[in-house]
Amino acid sequence: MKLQEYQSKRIFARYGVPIPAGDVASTPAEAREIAERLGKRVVVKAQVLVGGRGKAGGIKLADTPAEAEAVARRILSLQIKGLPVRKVLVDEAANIRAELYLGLVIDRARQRVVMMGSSEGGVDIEEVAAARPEKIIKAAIDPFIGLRDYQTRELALGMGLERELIRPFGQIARGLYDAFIGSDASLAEINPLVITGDGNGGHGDPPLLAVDGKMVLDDNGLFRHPDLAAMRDVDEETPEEREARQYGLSYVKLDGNIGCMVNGAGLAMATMDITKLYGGAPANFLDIGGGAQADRVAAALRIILSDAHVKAVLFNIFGGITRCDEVARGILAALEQVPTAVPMVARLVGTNEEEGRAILASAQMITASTLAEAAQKAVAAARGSTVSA
Amino acid sequence: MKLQEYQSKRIFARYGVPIPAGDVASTPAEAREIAERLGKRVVVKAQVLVGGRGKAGGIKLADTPAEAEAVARRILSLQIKGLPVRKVLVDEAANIRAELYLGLVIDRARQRVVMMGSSEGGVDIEEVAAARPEKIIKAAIDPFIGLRDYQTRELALGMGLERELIRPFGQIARGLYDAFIGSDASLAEINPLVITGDGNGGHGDPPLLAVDGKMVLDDNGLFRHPDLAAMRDVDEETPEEREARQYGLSYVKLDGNIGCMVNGAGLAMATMDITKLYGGAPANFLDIGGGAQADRVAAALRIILSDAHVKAVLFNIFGGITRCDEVARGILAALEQVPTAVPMVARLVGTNEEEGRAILASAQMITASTLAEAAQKAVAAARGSTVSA
Amino acid sequence: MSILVNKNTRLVVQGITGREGLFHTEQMIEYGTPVVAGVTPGKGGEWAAGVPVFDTVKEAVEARGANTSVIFVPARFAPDAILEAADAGIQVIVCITEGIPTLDMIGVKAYLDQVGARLIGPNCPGIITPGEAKVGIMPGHIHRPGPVGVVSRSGTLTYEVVYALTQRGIGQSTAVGIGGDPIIGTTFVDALKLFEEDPQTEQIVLIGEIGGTDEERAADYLAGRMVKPVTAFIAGQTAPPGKRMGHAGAIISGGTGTAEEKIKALQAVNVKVARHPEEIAEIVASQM
Amino acid sequence: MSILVNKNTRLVVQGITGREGLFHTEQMIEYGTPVVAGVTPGKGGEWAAGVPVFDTVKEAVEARGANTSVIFVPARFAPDAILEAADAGIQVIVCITEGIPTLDMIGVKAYLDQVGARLIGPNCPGIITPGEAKVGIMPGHIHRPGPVGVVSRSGTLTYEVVYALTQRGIGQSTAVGIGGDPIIGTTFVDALKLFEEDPQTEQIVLIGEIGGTDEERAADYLAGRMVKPVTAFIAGQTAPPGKRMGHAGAIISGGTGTAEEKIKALQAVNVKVARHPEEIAEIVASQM
Repeated sequence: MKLQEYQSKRIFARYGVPIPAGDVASTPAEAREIAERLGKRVVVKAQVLVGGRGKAGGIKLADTPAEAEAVARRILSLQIKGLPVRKVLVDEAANIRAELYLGLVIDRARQRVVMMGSSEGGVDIEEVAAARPEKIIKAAIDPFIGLRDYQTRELALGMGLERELIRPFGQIARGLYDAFIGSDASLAEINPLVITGDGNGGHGDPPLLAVDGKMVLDDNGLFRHPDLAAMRDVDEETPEEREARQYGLSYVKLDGNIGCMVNGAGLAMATMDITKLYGGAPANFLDIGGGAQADRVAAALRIILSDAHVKAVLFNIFGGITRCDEVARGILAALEQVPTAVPMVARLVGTNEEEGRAILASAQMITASTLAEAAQKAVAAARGSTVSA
Repeated sequence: MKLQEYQSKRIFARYGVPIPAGDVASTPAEAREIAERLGKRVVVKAQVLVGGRGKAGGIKLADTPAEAEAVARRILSLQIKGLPVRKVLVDEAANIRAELYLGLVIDRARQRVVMMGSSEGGVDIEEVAAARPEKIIKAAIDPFIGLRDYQTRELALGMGLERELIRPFGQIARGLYDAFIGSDASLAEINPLVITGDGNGGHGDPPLLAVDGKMVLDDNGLFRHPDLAAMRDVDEETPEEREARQYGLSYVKLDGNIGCMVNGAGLAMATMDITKLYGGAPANFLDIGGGAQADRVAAALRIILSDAHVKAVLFNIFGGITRCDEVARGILAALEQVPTAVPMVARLVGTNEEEGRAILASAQMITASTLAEAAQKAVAAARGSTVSA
Repeated sequence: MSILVNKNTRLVVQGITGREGLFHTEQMIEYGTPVVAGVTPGKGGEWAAGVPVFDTVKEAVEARGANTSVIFVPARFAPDAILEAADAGIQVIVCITEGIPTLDMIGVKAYLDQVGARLIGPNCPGIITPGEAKVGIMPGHIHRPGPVGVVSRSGTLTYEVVYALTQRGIGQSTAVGIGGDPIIGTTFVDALKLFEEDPQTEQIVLIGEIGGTDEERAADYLAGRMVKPVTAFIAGQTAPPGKRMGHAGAIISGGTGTAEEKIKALQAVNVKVARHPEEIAEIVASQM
Repeated sequence: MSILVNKNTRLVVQGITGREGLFHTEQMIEYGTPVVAGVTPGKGGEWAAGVPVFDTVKEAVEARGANTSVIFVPARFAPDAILEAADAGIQVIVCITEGIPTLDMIGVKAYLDQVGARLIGPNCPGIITPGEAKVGIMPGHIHRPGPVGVVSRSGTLTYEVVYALTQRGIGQSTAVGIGGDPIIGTTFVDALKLFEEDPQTEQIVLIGEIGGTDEERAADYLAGRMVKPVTAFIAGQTAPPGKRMGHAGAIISGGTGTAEEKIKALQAVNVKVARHPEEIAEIVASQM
């Protein structure tokens, strides 16, 4: 689950990471009030769960409350990568001397949480990693002894920080780590982590400030954090994805026109891939999971059919725990609720496959015995329906 | 640092371990008030940092507030193993069906915290360990993964607990462990852990209740726990031990008549031992520590001489970090403050030994070059002064 | 021969009295797996699916000589179940449970490495050595004994491949589902090592998917080392970046973990990569 | 030969700019110890006692090839210092610091066992190989090279014994203070193993004290195994139970850890136990 910038930064602040004074606004008027309260130059930032806000015009400075209001109005009317901007963060503009990067990720190969720091902050860290890997300093964190002070010192020195910044950097690194562990995160980033003013906090500012923040939480850990689970932003998901999640389905919308319903994530991806291999394009990833009951299957089909681009549906069920007859019943139930002319190809193999096929016999489905055959028939059906449309 | 029963139990309760309702009283009137407030049969328990309270008459039941007052008056007038009883704990009397033992210790050989449980509670666990070791079930706790639920289940089953008690036992075990770790303890014991009433909490009581509790804290961990450090009971120490602690000296009073001042704990023990080997008896253990300055040495000598039983003093200094001349200056300083006729034997070897001896030349000390010689001279001096007294 | 499980397996089922645990215990017994005990805290002394239930794994090991465990307990209790099995001396621990928090698994894996126990999964279908033991949830009847070792991050996709192999008359030495989570107990490299040492295994099928770099590390390991032919398939060529495709570990993030990279890495070390699942069986057959 | 430290030691002093660290660095250099670096966070780039100071041990290892560390930092920072040395690849870590919380040390020790680094101490005087390297706070001049290995839980008591040996003309291969805390990195058994394997060491002196069972485990280890004669002394025969005698680990608790038990255990495996420190040298001399 991705968190918005303002949510991420609030969590960081709870763990002692200094962030700019600021607040979140849903209307231009609110943005103005916040700017008035701050009484300083502010930055107004679109809160959307995609990258590239800056280039899309989603981040603007404002010298006065009136300007903040105007800027907020403009930003709140934007769509960034297809997502409407519903909130802006109005932060006190930082006095930026230099920009660093500090992040925590799960390193799957090392099976460790890894802290990464770079003196090249404020830009896409993946670009830095690709172009100048020596600029990224890493520290793998032992799960039992945790992040150690010497590791943050090594990071700070590796990043070339001045001596006076080593201690505040260490405190921020520890705060970020504690926030990561305490939230069951899978990603936590401060980018940029800003060296302020003349770098020693001469204006009463902290010498280092987390100007932008990003967190991704491990969905599997959310049961421990009801407060964080409540932060889920509906805008992160399409309505279909949200409905799918409520039914325990894994669903990702794609751009093609062949709807796929499969049991198992790997097989679902393979089914998408083979569709493409035979010249089609999958409309979605959809895993109905193991042992799916008829109602879940029906929900899955409704979601698939709600996509107007879908010109054919491909059912690929390899029965194991999942019983083919149960899936067939779910399909029939959905078709009763959502009558459709979209052609359907069914391939049911494994547990109770005979019963499943028998149930579907009434539904005028195209059948197939191998996956390759099923994919080819689905691609053909999608073309056919395109023609007949 | 040892904690009183009431302090230990309050800490346990903070970590979710059920304890009897009750409070601590310094006067019989306070005890009465607590009994009135509880409105039930109570038990009045002497709060002293030694074992064997029960046999010494330090634990009594009282059916009425008046009786509680009378009982408290009697207990508050006791001395138990030489320690005056200054406080009593007035607890609601528990409905006891059976008594268990549950404790946590540091197992030095395994280098682990070890949890021990026994169905034979309410008695000295060391006696159980000696007589019926199979009655003690142990679980070594990995420092990184901590106490696990399966370990507490294994303990409960090994102790023969009824099925319904496994879960409440597990919660208490976890609470005790969290209290132990959270307090930097070196010992935490519930003895007895009582199975109440009919064992399923039918009267609204918890099914298991920590009726007595004991904690010993790691002095080295107290810097993390100022709240716990403030619990130190002055009665734990003699005035001399307290003064010694304030000067950073390790001092333990003993029963003999030869005062010993040594640098280093092992050497101090060896010095005590050799005194005994040659027919004497050490009056104390005293380690002035490494690099002791004159004022610390002077305090050490004052403490030794404050014991009226001391008939001779043996200085055994092996200079390394500790400089013999500094020690000698401390001795002279103390002698100026506390003039004494007690004979003194000085053995100074190592760093600046010549200077040290020269400084002490004015003080009419008996000198020795080997430890054996020094001990023999001290024993003789103690005898001589006994004769002349 | 085979790897990890066989007819000498003495299986204890953790979470045997749960709905899934009970169903699959029956299935495993029906397949002929030597299931010797179950564990459900609080239900010791009962029986389930015809096997005795204990309160702890330790008791199951002591009373019934269990040497392998399969875990069906809910995600929030699964880390404890894995550690319990390891502390009881179980050497092969198969965790079917899906949804264990990643940070929990990092700690569990580090502890297992310390005590030297092997974990398969979590979030995996388990292990089957056809004709000997089925320790997991795969449909047993689609397998048959033979010379092909199968290792996969996926469940039903593996069944698909096994089914295609069996339909061509090609049996399997052992099929191992290593699981779809970011942190898993046994990686491709670990499984490849075991198959390389197993005399029964003549060919190996590796079924990967997007996310992580486990396939790339497998390719590094294979480079110039393996003597047995390896055929691979990577699912997720059409998966968009930044979206989790069902499995917690199936996500292209920061531009890494794409199917293209993995396919390239494997092809670079002479692994044949199939274009779709059924083609795997064709390639394997051509190499028999 | 010798054990643990010698002329190939390249020592880094952690906490070099503190009062104690600086004083003893000078003393160690004066003795001829190859001190190559110091570490004090925030003082990298400075010099102390004529050696370069770094911010991290890693830098000291990379820049100066340090292979051994001695730690003088305050108790609350010492666990971090030990772990830092281990993570930087230091193989022999000597921690002089007294007063580290026991629970911290349990974690530190478990981690060191995992990564395979050796710790001496904490709360110890260090190690000296006479004539080659002094890594600690013992007075160097009382030692001389020779055939006797000394291992002790104590500080000044060890000096006393070494002094008596040297006065009789008997030198030491290496003298190791393993420390007076309840949880220590290197035990008597560990040190005995090293001395047994060291060709220079012909006899061993073991100086124990009350508390714990390390001496009993040493006796178990010695039973029928050691070929070199061992002479022991146990301090604390007159210590009362339940009272901590200076060292955090020197306490008779629950009736165990008494000097009598330890002496009995050692005598049972033919270790000669001296009645007082100076007698050790007599016994050793008689066995030359």
